[in-house]
Amino acid sequence: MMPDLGSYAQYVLSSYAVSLVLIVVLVAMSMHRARKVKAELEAIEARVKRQSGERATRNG
Amino acid sequence: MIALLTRDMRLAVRAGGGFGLGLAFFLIVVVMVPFGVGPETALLSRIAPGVLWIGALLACLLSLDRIFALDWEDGSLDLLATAPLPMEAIAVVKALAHWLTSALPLVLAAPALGVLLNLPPAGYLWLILSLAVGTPALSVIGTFGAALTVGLKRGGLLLSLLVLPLYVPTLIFGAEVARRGAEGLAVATPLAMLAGISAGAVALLPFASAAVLRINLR
Amino acid sequence: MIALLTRDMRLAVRAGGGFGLGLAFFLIVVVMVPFGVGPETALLSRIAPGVLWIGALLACLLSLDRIFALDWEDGSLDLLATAPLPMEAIAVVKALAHWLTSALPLVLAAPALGVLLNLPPAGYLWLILSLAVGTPALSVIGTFGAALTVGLKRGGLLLSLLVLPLYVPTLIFGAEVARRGAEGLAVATPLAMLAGISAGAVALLPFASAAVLRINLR
Amino acid sequence: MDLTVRNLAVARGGIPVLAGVQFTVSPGRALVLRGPNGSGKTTLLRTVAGLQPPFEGSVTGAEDRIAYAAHADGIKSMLSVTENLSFWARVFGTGEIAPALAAFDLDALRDRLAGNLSAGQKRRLGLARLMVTGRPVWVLDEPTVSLDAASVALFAEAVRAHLAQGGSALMATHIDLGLTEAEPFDVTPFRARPQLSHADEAFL
Amino acid sequence: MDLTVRNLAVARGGIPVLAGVQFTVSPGRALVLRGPNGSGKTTLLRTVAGLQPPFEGSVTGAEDRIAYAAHADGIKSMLSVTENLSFWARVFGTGEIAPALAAFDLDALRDRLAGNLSAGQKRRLGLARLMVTGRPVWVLDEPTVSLDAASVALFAEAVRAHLAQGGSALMATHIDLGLTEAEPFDVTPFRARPQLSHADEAFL
Amino acid sequence: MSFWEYANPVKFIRTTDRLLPWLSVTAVLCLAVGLIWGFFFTPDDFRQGSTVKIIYLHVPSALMAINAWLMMLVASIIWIVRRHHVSALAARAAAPVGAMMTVIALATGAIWGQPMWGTWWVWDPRLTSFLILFLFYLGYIALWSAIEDDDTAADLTSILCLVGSVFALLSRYAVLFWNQGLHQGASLSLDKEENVHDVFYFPLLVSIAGFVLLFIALVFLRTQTEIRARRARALQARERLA
Ligand code: HEM
Ligand SMILES: Nc1ncnc2c1ncn2[C@@H]1O[C@H](COP(=O)(O)OP(=O)(O)OP(=O)(O)O)[C@@H](O)[C@H]1O
Ligand SMILES: Nc1ncnc2c1ncn2[C@@H]1O[C@H](COP(=O)(O)OP(=O)(O)OP(=O)(O)O)[C@@H](O)[C@H]1O
Ligand SMILES: [Mg+2]
Ligand SMILES: [Mg+2]
Repeated sequence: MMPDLGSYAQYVLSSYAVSLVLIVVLVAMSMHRARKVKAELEAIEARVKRQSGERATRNG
Repeated sequence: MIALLTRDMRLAVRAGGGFGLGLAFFLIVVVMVPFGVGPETALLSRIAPGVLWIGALLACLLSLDRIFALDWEDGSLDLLATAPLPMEAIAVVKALAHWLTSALPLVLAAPALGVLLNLPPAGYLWLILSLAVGTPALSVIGTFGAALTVGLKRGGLLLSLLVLPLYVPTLIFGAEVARRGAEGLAVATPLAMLAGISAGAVALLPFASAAVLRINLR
Repeated sequence: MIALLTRDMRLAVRAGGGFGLGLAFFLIVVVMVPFGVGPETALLSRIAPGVLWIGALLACLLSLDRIFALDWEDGSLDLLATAPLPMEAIAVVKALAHWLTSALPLVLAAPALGVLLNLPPAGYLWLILSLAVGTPALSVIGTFGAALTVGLKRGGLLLSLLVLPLYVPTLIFGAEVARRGAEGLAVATPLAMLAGISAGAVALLPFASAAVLRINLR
Repeated sequence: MDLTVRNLAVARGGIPVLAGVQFTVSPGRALVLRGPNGSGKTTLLRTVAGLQPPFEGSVTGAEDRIAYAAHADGIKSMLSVTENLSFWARVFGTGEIAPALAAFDLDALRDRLAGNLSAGQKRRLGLARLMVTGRPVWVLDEPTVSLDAASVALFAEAVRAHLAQGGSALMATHIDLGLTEAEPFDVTPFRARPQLSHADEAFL
Repeated sequence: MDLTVRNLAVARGGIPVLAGVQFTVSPGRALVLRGPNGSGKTTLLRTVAGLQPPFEGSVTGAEDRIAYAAHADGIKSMLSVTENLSFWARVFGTGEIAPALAAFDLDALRDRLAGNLSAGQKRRLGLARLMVTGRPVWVLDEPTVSLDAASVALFAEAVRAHLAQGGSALMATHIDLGLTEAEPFDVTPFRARPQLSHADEAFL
Repeated sequence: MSFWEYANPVKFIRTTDRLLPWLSVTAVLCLAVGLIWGFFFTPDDFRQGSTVKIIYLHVPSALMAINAWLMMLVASIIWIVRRHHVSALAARAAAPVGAMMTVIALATGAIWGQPMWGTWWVWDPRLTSFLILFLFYLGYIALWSAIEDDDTAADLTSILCLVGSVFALLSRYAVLFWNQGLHQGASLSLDKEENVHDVFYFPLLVSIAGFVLLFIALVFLRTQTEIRARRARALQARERLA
């Protein structure tokens, strides 16, 4: 399965490892923050909707 | 405009930020180099032009944050903005004051420090010339950076981070002139490039600085 | 004391003066050197340990002025002086906060920058070790300098002037360790000296800083 | 020429704090803004002085006619009192600083470094600057902070003289200035209804 | 324990500005310094707070008992209101910031960055700091600058509560604080006669 | 319907929400195919041996590092000229992605340099320009994060981006003048005689496509995040005001 990388194996493998790790980290960070912010926003939106609903019933 | 220039120069002298300090910093950086890299004369004289340029650049850099920050903190900048002076003029005068108080002394002192690093004799003329041509660019670029970071509390380090990459072309051509000069090679091309960069920066960047100042003040 | 430390770290991070910027400055100084002295690998790798030490020292230096100046300007320092904290504790905490936010990141990043300057492989360990041992001295000496110049408007440049000579012994031994390490020579003596300087500075200078602060506040 | 503010809304940190403000200050008149802390007086004055753009509405008659004095009064502590003043006099192209020094009783302090003044003396210097600008509209934010009674009287006198010469003044203050001819203007009724900046609204 | 000032002379820039000052502030009492601009109130307060040495005379009962508040109130604009307050609470080893927030009506502003407060709000935060120090003697330099009438009343209330708990206060101000129980103390009669510092006299 | 409709944040979120799954799936697919093909099923180069496999990471990331900056430049200009908030936020979102691409290019290049040139780093013009580009990214990100007010930050960073681009170009020429280096020329251009051999070429193209798609997907995602964060701030502000 593994191709014969010869004496350069460590270089090829490490560059693949480094790049993939960096990409995965960036993607993970982006997705994590995206989820967090989305959840926060939804919480706020729900609260705002509830409050404006309350205000409407109180006033109306 | 002249009023602003005189005031800035006077303040630089009074507040002890004037001619002396930048110079002293330059001196110290240059003196540190042999401590850091070891005392061999041949090695030092090879790196001398570069070290002198880098030292001058760092000394310039360190005095950038006072260009606008002090005026911002005590409210003078707001008052200047409502004064009958175009923002561009303010940017130009500030850059000029910086050049006169911080950069010009470096240019004049560089040869003396060249001696400390065994700069080859052929190098002195070109060192001074390259610094004289290059430092105006350093001042206007620095003013732009200072305008960008005005109002950020202690933007000093951020300022360096923003400004240093912008300094790269000036440094490369400037040091190249000095180095080639010291080695007795032809310097016409890099000198022309250096002059071009300087002229371009002086002509255009004040507008960018003024725009950025306006944004920061609002 | 812990309250002060946490506050200072938090401020360093918030005000954008934290870990990142000193590091970025270090990186940039190191990158500038080849532009100044030319790209030959052999030359660069010879001056690498010295350049790295000088770069780390300058990056430390640039963040010194925020140690006390901000607290002075907004009156916090007066208030801290009347608080139930000995002035010595304040000096120690300030130095520690400076070391954590400014110096430690430099130590950790130095090897990566060593690559850029082709530092010989044998040098990495000694570079890190010498920086780790030496930077505490830089922080306490710097705190002393910052205490000396607190209250002088924009004492930044003056501060550099006062502090740099005090940094010389640390620099000499530190760079010597790194250089000998890179060349594969024995490093025991300079390392011991460096450790001695560091230990002495950390043990004694806070008292000097506290005394100086008391004088400056009155 | 009148300073006219029409349907002005002003914002701080992107959020409007006052809206629908309307007033006119004619030559020879003074308007004193009143309102509790945080009601938006500083923000309003900065907008009128052109230091920040209006959120809505317009300010006319302000262009290049305003001398602004705020909490921070732009005094350089390393310059003497006369040097501070004559700098501003030169920037605004007027020559004479002697009347300003006299009006704020600064003659005895002429050569003192501004950094060595007491809080009230510093403020007097900041106010003296207004007189050397030669500008007709004074926009002042809490001008009498730190001033003792005698200095407040000097200030009132200076404003009165300025108004008599056809100038006008717009100021915010919490304490009584002893300026009987000034009309009060309470900003409290103009508190902006909860509203976001236009930029923020794009995100709703 | 009383705060006692005996035959005190204070100097600024090496030159004495006040001399022969005598007063005692007992627990439960407040003293309000009055005097024209430049008469030396700030200098006197700094000396009492131990920030500068007396020129002559002595201050007793001040050691580690003083909470000082000056023109600059040591507020970090990059920290929120609660962060600012709880920092000082921790430094002084007292835990509770809630009463201080309540007393100066800062609850609504808890999480606002201090840099985004209006001038008066900032000052309220500076004053709230006094309450978290737990110190018995408050030394205040023009505490009500920029405060509106309502906030001045809050401040007076806070001082009154502090006095009722056996604390004491020493403050300088130009305006009326509405603190009926405070004794006024005019510093004008104590203006120092022209005199050199002892150090200078050594050269005569 | 004009293109500028997408400058409306809501519209942008809605559209990208629909696109994102497809984009990310194809991105992952392309990356996987390109890299696996490149790693497992290409022969070694006769000069570079197996190290040639690094090309599938190095070249795409290097390309994207530059293109990300160009994208930020365009977005900045759009913000300055037309003041569409989404473009400012997109520029902000792209910066860390671009910086990461630069780091990947630098890292893979450095690792490649060790066997090929016997050193991790030489001050070759191409490499040096990349390092400078990285510094520009750092400055840009630092400035963004240092300013609180969103619009001010957008204004300042776009001007920095404009000025920075000019100076980045200047640096490129300066660096070329300063040192003629070792690095490979651009051999990807189709009209050149000496081109990379087909066996290497096709997986490389797939991998490049993967990086491009990944970049777009990430920028979309991050822009969405910025928009949402901004919207959350706006709602909170409105709540506080109410
Ligand atoms: C840190 C170091 C390096 C950096 C920053 C770097 C940067 C770049 C860049 C920007 C490109 C894209 C050029 C273009 O298509 O216009 C590129 C392509 C390339 N690089 Fe590097 N490089 C580095 C090290 C190396 C090393 C050590 C090698 C191998 C000896 C190498 C081999 C290549 C090859 C073969 C290409 C493809 C050239 C082409 O066909 O376009 N690079 N590199
Ligand atoms: N970023 C922000 N978000 C929300 N509100 C803010 C922000 N920055 C400032 N504010 C509020 O804007 C209001 C306007 O402040 P301004 O300084 O104009 O008040 P002022 O009338 O001058 O008060 P003072 O009398 O205390 O000086 C204040 O209530 C302040 O808290
Ligand atoms: N270097 C100096 N030489 C001479 N006099 C000085 C010097 N520095 C300050 N002074 C004077 O010392 C006096 C004391 O100032 P201080 O700040 O204590 O006054 P204050 O009573 O607090 O006034 P204010 O009500 O204006 O705040 C002032 O008259 C000031 O001008
Ligand atoms: Mg106000
Ligand atoms: Mg005072």
